[in-house]
Amino acid sequence: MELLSDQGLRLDGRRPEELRNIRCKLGVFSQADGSAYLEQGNTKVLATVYGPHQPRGQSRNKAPHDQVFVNCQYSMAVFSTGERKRRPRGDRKSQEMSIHLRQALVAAIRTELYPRSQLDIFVEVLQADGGNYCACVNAATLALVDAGVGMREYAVACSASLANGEVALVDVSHLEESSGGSNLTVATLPVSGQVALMEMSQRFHSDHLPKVLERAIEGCKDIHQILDGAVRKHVEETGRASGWGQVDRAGIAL
Amino acid sequence: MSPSTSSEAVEDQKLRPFFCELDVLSRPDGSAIVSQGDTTAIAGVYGPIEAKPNKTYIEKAAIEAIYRPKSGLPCVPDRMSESTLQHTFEAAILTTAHPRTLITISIQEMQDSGGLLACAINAGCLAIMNSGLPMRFLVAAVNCMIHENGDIILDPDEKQLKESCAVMTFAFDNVNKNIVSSSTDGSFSETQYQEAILKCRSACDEIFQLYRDIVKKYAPSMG
Amino acid sequence: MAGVLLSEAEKTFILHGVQSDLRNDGRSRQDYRPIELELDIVTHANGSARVRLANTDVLVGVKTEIDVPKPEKPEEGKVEFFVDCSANATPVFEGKGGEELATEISNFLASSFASSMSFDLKTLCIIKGVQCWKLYVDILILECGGNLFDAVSLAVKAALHNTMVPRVETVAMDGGNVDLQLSGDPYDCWRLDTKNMPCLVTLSKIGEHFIVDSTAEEEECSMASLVFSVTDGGRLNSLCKTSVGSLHPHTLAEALKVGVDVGVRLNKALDQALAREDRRLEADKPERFGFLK
Amino acid sequence: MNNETLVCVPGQRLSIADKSHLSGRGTYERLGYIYATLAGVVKVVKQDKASLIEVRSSNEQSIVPAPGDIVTAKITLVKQRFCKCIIKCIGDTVLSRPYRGMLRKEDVRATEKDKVEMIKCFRPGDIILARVLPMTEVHSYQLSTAEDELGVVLADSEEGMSMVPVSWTEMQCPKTHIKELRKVAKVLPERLSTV
Amino acid sequence: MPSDNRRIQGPEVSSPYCLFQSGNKNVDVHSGRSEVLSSRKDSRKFMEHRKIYLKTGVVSQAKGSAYVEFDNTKVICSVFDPREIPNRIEYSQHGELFCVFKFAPFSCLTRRAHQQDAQEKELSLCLKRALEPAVCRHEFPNFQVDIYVMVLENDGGSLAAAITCAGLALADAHVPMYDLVTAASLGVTGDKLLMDPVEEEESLCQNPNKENQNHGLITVALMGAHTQVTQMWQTGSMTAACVSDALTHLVQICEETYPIAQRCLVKSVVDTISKKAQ
Amino acid sequence: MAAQYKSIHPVKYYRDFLAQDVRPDGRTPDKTRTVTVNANSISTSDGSATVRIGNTTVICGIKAELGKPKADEPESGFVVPNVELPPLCSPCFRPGPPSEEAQVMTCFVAKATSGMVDLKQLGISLDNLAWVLHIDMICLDYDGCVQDACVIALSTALRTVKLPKVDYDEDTKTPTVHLNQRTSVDVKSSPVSTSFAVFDEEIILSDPTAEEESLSSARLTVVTDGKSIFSVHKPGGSTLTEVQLQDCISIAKERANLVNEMIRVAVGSVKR
Repeated sequence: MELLSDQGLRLDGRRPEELRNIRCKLGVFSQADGSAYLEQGNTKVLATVYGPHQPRGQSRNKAPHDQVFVNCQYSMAVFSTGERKRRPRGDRKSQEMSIHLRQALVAAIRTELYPRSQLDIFVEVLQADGGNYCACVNAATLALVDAGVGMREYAVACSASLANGEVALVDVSHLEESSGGSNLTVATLPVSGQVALMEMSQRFHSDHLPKVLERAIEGCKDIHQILDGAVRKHVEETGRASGWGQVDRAGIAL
Repeated sequence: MSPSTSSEAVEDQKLRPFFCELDVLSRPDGSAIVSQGDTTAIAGVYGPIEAKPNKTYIEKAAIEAIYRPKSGLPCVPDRMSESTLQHTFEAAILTTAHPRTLITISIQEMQDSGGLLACAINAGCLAIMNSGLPMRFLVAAVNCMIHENGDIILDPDEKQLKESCAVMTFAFDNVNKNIVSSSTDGSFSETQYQEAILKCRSACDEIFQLYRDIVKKYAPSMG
Repeated sequence: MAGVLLSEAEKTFILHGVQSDLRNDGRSRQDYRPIELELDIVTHANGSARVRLANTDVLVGVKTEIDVPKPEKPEEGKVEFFVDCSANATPVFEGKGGEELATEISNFLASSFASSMSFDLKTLCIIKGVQCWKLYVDILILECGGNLFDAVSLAVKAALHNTMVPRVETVAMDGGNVDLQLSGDPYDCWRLDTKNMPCLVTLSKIGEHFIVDSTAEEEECSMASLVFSVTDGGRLNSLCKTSVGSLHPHTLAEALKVGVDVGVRLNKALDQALAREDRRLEADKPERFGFLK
Repeated sequence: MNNETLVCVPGQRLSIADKSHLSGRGTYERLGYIYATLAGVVKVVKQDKASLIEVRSSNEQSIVPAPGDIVTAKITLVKQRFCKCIIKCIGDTVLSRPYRGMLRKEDVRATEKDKVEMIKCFRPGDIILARVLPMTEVHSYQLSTAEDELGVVLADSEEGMSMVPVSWTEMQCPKTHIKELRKVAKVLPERLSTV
Repeated sequence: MPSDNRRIQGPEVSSPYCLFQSGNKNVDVHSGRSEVLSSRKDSRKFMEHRKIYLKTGVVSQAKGSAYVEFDNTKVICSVFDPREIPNRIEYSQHGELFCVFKFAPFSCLTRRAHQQDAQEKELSLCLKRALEPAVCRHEFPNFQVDIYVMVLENDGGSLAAAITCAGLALADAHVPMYDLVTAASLGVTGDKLLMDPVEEEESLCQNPNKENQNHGLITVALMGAHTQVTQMWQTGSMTAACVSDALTHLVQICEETYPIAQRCLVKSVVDTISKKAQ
Repeated sequence: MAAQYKSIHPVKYYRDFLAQDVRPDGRTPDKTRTVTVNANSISTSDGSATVRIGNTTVICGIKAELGKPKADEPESGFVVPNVELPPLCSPCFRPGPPSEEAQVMTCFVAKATSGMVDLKQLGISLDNLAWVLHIDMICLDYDGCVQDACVIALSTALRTVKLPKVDYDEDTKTPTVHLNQRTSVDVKSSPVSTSFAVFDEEIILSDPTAEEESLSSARLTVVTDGKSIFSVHKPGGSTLTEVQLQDCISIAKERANLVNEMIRVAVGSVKR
């Protein structure tokens, strides 16, 4: 399948350097210390943060004495994919995702601020349409901000791939992911320009790699702008009073 | 390293050629590979190490045997071999010398063409010797079968086993030559059983002699 | 849910509130908290619904699959309820922590829908003894703010209402081999009959009174709670005591009346809300809110 | 069996609860009456003004150690600061499922607490009598031997012989006459007959 | 599904032979209905419970145990000393009950798997909830009492039998209890109520044949001395009036079986005392 | 008070008794416990038996099902024996997959009883259909020698099995079962297992209880029908001389004859 038409448009009509539509909201849940919901195209992700709190269960022994123990869990709703998943978590892919998530977030969190404690970050993919990892990192960052956890800066992730052997595409959708070609996922700290995690699904020719990487990092910077805007708006709004009110649509009243 | 051999000819009353090498693995505290004919097993001994709280005995070491089949996961019959191995080694090792610890003996099947349990016991015993753990006695195991015509054949190979009506494995200690373990398959009479014990006992002397040769050979390197 | 710790004084305060029919959030004993409902928000599912009952948040997706019927029930399709307690709700649910609660809810749902009068599995049959539809009703619990059972059942009924089962045609049938053909039009679907499907009502006994829709704090104070599965017509499909504590038979009989009464009203309210939501979705490009609202 | 033995089962109403009838072990009070919680025999214990209604279980009761109980325990592990043990009996009740216990250095003796050396007080395998302290951790009982009657009651020497106490800090092997150090319990005559 | 390498395995697929019966191939569940509506196969009255046989102290290794027979329904239960609750750090005021309800593989018409299935998990929970109110749980904080129930043969009413059995086993283990628990089940089909239905009647009660017909099963557990319902579990579909009617009948039957349980326990106490006296 | 001493020093407690040549339960070292056999106790199974050896109780139920034969043995059926040691039988077991001990026991019982049924008589249609006998032995009370009880229960239960007649239609590939025409399974041998425990490396205790098993230094199980021996299983432990072995074998043979007679009576008493 051609990933890029002659007109230079992608399968979903985007230009190569164009991100999917990102919509997000902070503070969707009230019981968690921090929570966020993020849509990146059709990929929809929820993230919650609990803590920092006293280490619980088995992580009591794992918790280091000089920094916070960051505990991540990646989970997918069984109906999130085209084919129904048998288990929401516990499979190899999910466990790998949890570890990668942790790596990217630990780089951004000021772990030294909360020694001998634990921070739980749970992400739940409600709908998967490519770039699940990126959406999760971005949502988790927002949830951390919402929880008021001290961070060096945002951790932002973005993916990129190569079309027609030359053009780098940013923010790869599921259709593009599955129609061959290699994908590059990168989690960055965009302000300082550091890369926290980089992963490739297949090999890239070394000539193409810098180009693709650059496109992904550019994407991260763009996403950073969007997230930052959302955070500012949220902070403004929470200044006003809010409750669980606002029941205007389809509310059931007994 | 040249392997030690027994007689070349495989006759009914002779054991198959016995090869052995010690110190074949670098990670365990003691290890041995033993092949009897084509049957080969490799054994490694770890320990004594700290035992998990629920497996600790106050007055003795806990012995754990792990048996790994050639391929796949261990299944029900393998658990039975494992239990025989564990209790045999538990009798052989002087467990009271290392109280509250755990000693693990891991045995990997390499090839089974008859008499694997005997081969595994012998490999395990040599590996324990190699690890330098104090022992009550040595054990040597011999496999034999009862042919359809009633003959008793020592250490049969795969081909001979097809004509067997019963297979037995015995392990003896080297102090009193008493029976440490006995494991049988198929049906037989009491006299056949006694005859088999006698034959295997005399054959085990040969194995103890081989043990001695091996130790002699490795003695300089063991320091 | 998430580690509610109440002192004795706080418990007494809640108890007194219930006694004087003025609970600490201003409701009376038989009032529900506001409920938000949105249909069709998961595109990968054949039907979906999200229900937010104050702080309790439940997302349900229904997926259909073609399967072989059970040999002892060749004329019936299959339904499977799967509950996933997401760690998002409370860290206790991390890993396998929520499994016990999940099995309790899914088992109760299964027995609530077991009667053929509520959900006739024969409608899911494609070819008797050969092929049938299997419905996976997957429930994702995202936040627990009390009264989980009721919220889950509302979401399940709404999602089943929203479910579109594709029409299939059987083509060749020679030598026992069956070829199924899905209709070419993705909108050529039929809907399930949800009229007699039940809703769950949980009654919690605090002091001498029963209350509906208890908050997490109130659940802590409750000595005994009962879950009723009530249909539109006021029939009981299932009933179970779900907490520690025992009840006198008279109290139980009284609770029965209250439960059925509330259940009928809840079903009515849900039906109205579903109709409203259906009208909204029929519009040209209905807005999807999801969690952005 | 004599006629005075009154057998009861859980939930059985035993008597009215008032000033002269008090609810004792194995019973509870509900709405002005005393009921049994155990299957066993009713015992009425006369106190100065009232009678205490108790139920004695016909067999070993299912109990867990409570603070203040005297327990019999076996030492499993001796460390510098504490030793671990498993509790085998609570009072006279033999447990079929033992519980874990811990004895800290500070609780070994009542005097000169800071001079205690654990290894000079206990060895793995020793049988001790100890008192249960209030629970601080969920799964481990804190024990104390800081009383004259508490400490090691049975110990084997290196030879495997049962040793005889010779002083409050020493026990002697009857075979080799080697003395070993222990925190010895002053066994009361009545207890002596029990173990 | 990963294969179970801890058991000896048969072929991957094997099916019960009852499915391929000759003759009446589709056994109609409703065929027996008209018969049931007039009289029951075992010639019991509609409100009559089957004969109950109770025995305590059947498992020598357990702290307490009991065996219950409702004619062909046979249930055994054992109870063990309190033990530490695994993976628990918080201090809990009340001890817990850990119930496992299991059908033996050969106990039902079709073979049951070795692993606990969803139904068994549900019944375990029901059992736990039925027993909790009766046990003085504050007497063993932070600990759990293990209760294992195995149904050896299921001919209806296995949950009720299990609750009665477990209640007795707890008392036999000398776990402090507020009261004994007895339970009974009842089947509803149309306007007929069947006390203590057998397996065949149970399956009849689960399948309605006409619209708007009451059908289903109810199990009630009762603490007899205080007339407190500790568990009520209903399935099927019926009107509230029908449920409360059934409740009245069930409470009455539970009250009738209560003395049987008491007698059984008294006998076991007397036996132990006289054995000790010897 | 004896209970406390026993709890603290079980080995010494036993030594004191055995010095008087008697065991705590009143038996002499070579005495076995009473065996009771009850056939066909479970009506939902195709064959069943309950066996008690002293306190030890094992219930065995056989469920027959239909399955496809293995490709390399197209004419044979299956016998699937499994021993279960559920947590209810002893405080030593936890719920979950079978413990190591249960697996070893399953394997032992399977080996000891492997010759009892000719698998070929369980075949129905070549390569298409065969009987699968699921034999589940559940221990209800674990007080030593569970494997012996399992073998006896299996042997008894197998003799009560009545399989219905099955016709297999090759064309439609469907079997038809005739429930009222039933035949017994032909059982070829009658093995009986007897276990021994070695205490303090010298005293042999016949038919040990669970406590004696746990204190023993070695264990031995002999499976015989009174004439032939099917297994002499001694998995390690302290050593035995041949004379000691022979003594055990003769005790086992004597007991086998006795038990087989009991099985015959129990099976015979089942109403037909």
